Amino acid sequence: MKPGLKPKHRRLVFVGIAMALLAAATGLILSAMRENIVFFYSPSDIVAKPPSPERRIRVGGLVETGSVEKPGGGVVRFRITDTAMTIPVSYRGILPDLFREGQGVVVQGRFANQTFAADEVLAKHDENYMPREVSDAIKKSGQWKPDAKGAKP
Amino acid sequence: MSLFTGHDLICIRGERRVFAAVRFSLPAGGALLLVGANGTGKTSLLRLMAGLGRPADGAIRWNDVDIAEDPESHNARLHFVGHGDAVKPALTARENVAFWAALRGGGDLPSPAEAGFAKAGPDAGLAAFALGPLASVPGRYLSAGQRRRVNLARLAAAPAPLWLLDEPVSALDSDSVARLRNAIARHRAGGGMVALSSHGGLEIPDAVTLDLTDFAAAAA
Amino acid sequence: MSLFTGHDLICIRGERRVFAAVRFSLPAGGALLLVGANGTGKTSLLRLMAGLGRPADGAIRWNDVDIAEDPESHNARLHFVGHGDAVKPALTARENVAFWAALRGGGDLPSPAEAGFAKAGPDAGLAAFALGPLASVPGRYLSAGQRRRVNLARLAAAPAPLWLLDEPVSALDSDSVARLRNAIARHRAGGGMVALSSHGGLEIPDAVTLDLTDFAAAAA
Amino acid sequence: MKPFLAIVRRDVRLAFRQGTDTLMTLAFFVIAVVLFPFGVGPEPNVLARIGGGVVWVAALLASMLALERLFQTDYEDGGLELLALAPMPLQIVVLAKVLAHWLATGLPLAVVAPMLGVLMNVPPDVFPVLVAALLLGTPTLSLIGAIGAGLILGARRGGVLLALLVLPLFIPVLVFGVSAVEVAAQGFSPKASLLILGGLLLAALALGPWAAAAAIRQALE
Amino acid sequence: MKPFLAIVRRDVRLAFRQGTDTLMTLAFFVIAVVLFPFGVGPEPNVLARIGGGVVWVAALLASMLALERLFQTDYEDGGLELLALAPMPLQIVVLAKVLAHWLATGLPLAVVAPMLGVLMNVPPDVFPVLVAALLLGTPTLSLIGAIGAGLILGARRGGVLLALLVLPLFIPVLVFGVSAVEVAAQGFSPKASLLILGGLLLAALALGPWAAAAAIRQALE
Amino acid sequence: MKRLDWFANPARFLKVARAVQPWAAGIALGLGAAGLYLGLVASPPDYQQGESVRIMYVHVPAAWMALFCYTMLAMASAVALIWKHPLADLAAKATAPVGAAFTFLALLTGSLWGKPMWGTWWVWDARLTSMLVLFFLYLGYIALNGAFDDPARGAKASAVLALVGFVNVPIIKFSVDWWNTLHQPASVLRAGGPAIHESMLAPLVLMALAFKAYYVWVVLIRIRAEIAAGKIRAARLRATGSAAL
Ligand code: HEM
Ligand SMILES: Nc1ncnc2c1ncn2[C@@H]1O[C@H](COP(=O)(O)OP(=O)(O)OP(=O)(O)O)[C@@H](O)[C@H]1O
Ligand SMILES: Nc1ncnc2c1ncn2[C@@H]1O[C@H](COP(=O)(O)OP(=O)(O)OP(=O)(O)O)[C@@H](O)[C@H]1O
Ligand SMILES: [Mg+2]
Ligand SMILES: [Mg+2]
Repeated sequence: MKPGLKPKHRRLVFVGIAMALLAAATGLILSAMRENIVFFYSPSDIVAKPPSPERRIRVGGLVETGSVEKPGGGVVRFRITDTAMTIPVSYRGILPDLFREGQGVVVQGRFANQTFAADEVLAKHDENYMPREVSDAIKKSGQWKPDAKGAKP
Repeated sequence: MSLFTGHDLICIRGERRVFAAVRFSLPAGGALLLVGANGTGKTSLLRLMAGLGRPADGAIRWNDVDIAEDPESHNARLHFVGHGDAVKPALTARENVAFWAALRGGGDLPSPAEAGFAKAGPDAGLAAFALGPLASVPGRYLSAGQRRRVNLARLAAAPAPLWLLDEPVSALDSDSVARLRNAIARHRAGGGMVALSSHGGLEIPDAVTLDLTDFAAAAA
Repeated sequence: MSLFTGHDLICIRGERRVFAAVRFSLPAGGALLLVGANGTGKTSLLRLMAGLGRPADGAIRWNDVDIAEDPESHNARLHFVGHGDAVKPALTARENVAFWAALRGGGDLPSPAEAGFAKAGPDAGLAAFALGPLASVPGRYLSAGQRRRVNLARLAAAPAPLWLLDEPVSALDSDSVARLRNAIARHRAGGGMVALSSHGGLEIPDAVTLDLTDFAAAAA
Repeated sequence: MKPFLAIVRRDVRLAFRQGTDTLMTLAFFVIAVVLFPFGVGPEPNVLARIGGGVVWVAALLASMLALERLFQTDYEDGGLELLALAPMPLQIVVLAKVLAHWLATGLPLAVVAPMLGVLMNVPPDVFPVLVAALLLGTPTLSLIGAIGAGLILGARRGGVLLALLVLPLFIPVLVFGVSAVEVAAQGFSPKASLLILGGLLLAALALGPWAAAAAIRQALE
Repeated sequence: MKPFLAIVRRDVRLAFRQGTDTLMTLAFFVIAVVLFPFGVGPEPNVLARIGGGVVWVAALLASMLALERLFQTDYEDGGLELLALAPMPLQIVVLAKVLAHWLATGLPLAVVAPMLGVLMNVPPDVFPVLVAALLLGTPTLSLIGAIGAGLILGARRGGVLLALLVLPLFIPVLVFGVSAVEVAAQGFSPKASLLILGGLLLAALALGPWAAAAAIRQALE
Repeated sequence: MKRLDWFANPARFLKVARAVQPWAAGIALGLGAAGLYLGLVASPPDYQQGESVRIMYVHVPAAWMALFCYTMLAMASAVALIWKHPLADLAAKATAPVGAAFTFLALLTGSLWGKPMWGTWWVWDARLTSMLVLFFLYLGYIALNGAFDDPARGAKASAVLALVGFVNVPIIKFSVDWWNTLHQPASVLRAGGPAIHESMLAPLVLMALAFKAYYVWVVLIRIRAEIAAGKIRAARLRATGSAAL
């Protein structure tokens, strides 16, 4: 390239350029992260901008406590919330073991008539593992703080 | 004056030692003729000299600097002519030569060998190997010997002090061999060096001969 | 006795006449040496003789029958050695030779040339070009000259009366050239014919020389 | 017969010695199928809907990729000239090479197809039909592909264009191959589609070697 | 700079003069997309659902096919040695060849993509996003592919091996390329996906030429 | 330095290998048995997952091994490319299939676990996808390594690939933090200490150590086999080579 440069310096120039490119790449990707890459949408997104009913989408949130009802015929109704907004969901099928109130879930299906008709319900799981006695003990001692991380959209 | 040397060279190919303890020394204006039976490592040695491979041991130096230290400067000072002719079927003979000349910066490298040719450039290269009438013929239509001449035309199109030629006369007719002999003589007169392998057919006045058959034993 | 002839041959390549009015006649035991500057059509003529191309005019005959009439019988009686060596990198030298021998029916063709070799088969082929020690080496590891010898080994592995050799000595060391000269002599002694192109380096006793440079003018 | 078998044996040996040949075709097949869920999203019912089609398209692309080199290496190293000069009709040579190629790539594709069917939610009871369809279809692809492989040898513009014309010839195989699977999935008999695939195979056997031999001959001239 | 342009100019000229690369890539792209309606049936809503993904998968396979020969012909005719011996860093040579390759194949792909979008019922208002995503994504594919093209030089089986090596590395481009189109089709802003595609491109620019140069160097040794 | 010389006399390495191998085998079997007993029998069920949590004792160590093996592969490849020591080539070549097997095991146990827990075998989230890419990278490495007639070429080409593929490792590790994945975030190596109760952490750690020892054991066996094969190749080439000249 530049015949004037010594080989060592030339190599340094190249490494410098590569570093600059990598830094720019990291910058772009990080700023994209702030743009909120979605594996799923939050109830607030859905309420703010209802998608077309033909589109199959994913919505993630916490199962609102006390909202689960089973009217029979394998149908389940519940509401999911991101604490700001809440949308009702109806589903027919087998629920994963981890599905319970207060737990994070991701539902897939279509949003029409202000109800989310799910054809698939996925349960999220947080990073805590402990025997049942321990969790009971912690709950009893009042130190239990349900980790909302698993449900953060 | 420049000096191109190698010492204690060991070459390993396909997990086998091809030669060992090879040394050479090539002064400005000098010629080195590599001979030896098939498979004794002529091609391998020329590739080491070009920096296309690294010797398993030993070092190759230009003016006492290892060529591996600054490969680009070494590239700038050499021409390599191998078994492949690097002639693109879709480009004309002239386009082929012009591309390789442009790649080397169009001959504006200061070089002791430059004096050997009146002027450089693709047309000078074509002329040196009597390719003028074929200049606009696509590579696809060239015969084996014509392709080889297009490959050799690079030598005259963009001067460089060190020529590494692997069996350059194969496929050449006698007129072309004479032209090559001429080109080498002019190159050397201008201070250029040449290392070439050959199974005969090209006499180079006062060339140093290196018979690689002698070094095969050392390798085993 | 067989006779291989061609007359009034015109060859057109890339919309250009390469030569015209070429004729040749090759009796059993005869040799035809094609010479001429690069691009005069040596390779082209050998390919016409093999039936790989058709002449634009004229005819090539074996015992007065046009070879185009029964290409398979013509194939069965010839060996062609071209610029490409047809050596598979993944097969050993012996496997390479054995395959080409098997393809020709393993030498059970009745042929006048058979007498020339004590016995045929891949090992005889390898032996004829001193490839015994390389028999189990994969093609990938062979040097240019070694590959060429593997290609030539076909000649001895499966006899055929007509040999068409395009610059067979290129890349061969002097020992191998001597072996090829021997093989040709034995082949001819057994009544075989050979047509070959060369830029020198291989003397064939009482060969008829055909200088294609003379026919280029007729073509223009 | 002996030279025919010699070619088949050599080509199969090359394919296996080069070890990874068969493996890589399979790997491509698997990866191409797996790419689809990335592209179209992972809805199980959509996947099931397009599953048979995707497996077929992937098999088609995989066998096409592998075909590209069917004559290429022989052409480049001068071996194709020698094969053309063998004392047997060039059509037979082509047939031997196609057979070897199919043994090394098409057959394994058909064998692993059910596994990919599982990935794509294809119902297990149609697996026999899927395999049968692939067994009938892949040799046809190899035979048609051989024509294209011959045409692109030393390709200039013309050859490539003709090779592109060959690709559309794959479409009938694709259509009936997929329809065999779909019909079976719906519980009907796939016999009609399979018969048509068999017919296509016979037609390709009759015409493919001729056309491929002609293509090779023009490349060598 | 002059030698860099010389390489770009030569490679673009070769691509257009031989006609093979550009035409072949485009034709493969079109045919691969057109095959889908045959494979999965012509239901408009299924097609629309998978349209963006299929266009991306086809573009990816097409540019991969063209990549195989990026260094191959130069390697075979001895030109790659001469390029490696040019008085400039091998990385720059790689960059020039990749640029030429992209101009001859990636750019045309992006240009014709909307036409195929029409075929696959992709809503017309996302065409600009589709083209932008392809313009950002295809150079990344070329850069990553160059590494694979360098690695397979001299390997026993080129095309399929290349697919096996580079397809996994293509997956991020595919994922974000498709997500840009899908998100846009749902009426949200595709900015995040496009930014990531841009980031991937810069990262590939920083690393690709190095790795490809290393691959070429070991192939020539 | 020189491939041939080293092959001719890798005595020092072989001595170390022979000494280490039984220990590695013993540790792998011993800790593995203990870990399995604790994990499958003695440890309590989880407060949410119940008995299904026992898959963790295979899934998590296998996933860690997948990443660990790739890191070793990349390191060995870097050493092989820079210092050209043949042992590094062999170590890389021996590591690849082991890593591929562990990756496959992690994928398999992960999906088996995902069905009851999440309600699906598979989703295309960042963690699962990048892990699948890792598996393909291993396969690509193995294929490329074997795709050349000259083993030295295969080693070099695949070393370049291993280094390029290494960018995937941090992506796998941090995918759960960077993206909204269905997969959970880290439980063990996290800020604020492990979020796993000691009774469950103990078998997990035992199994992880057993897997590591198993890796050492298998890789040593494979390297020794490669050395033997290399010696045979070299002897054959010497026998034919010297006469060939
Ligand atoms: C096919 C599906 C799955 C794949 C490919 C997968 C992959 C991985 C990988 C690569 C790691 C190592 C991460 C690291 O070292 O930081 C990991 C760790 C882990 N996985 Fe999975 N996983 C899958 C399914 C699951 C499921 C269903 C669960 C439980 C509900 C689970 C629970 C865990 C846990 C607890 C860890 C340990 C986290 C830590 O390092 O602290 N995984 N998984
Ligand atoms: N494939 C081709 N297409 C068109 N023209 C060609 C082709 N190959 C060769 N030619 C032309 O035909 C002529 C004869 O070529 P041929 O290869 O027969 O020459 P030759 O005598 O063998 O030369 P050489 O000594 O260089 O090998 C040449 O002028 C060449 O330009
Ligand atoms: N790519 C390769 N891989 C492994 N070994 C090789 C390779 N190429 C050549 N060899 C071996 O290296 C040795 C030297 O080969 P080289 O090509 O240098 O010989 P040469 O002297 O040029 O022979 P020739 O006169 O036949 O051209 C040969 O014994 C050959 O078997
Ligand atoms: Mg040589
Ligand atoms: Mg010729």
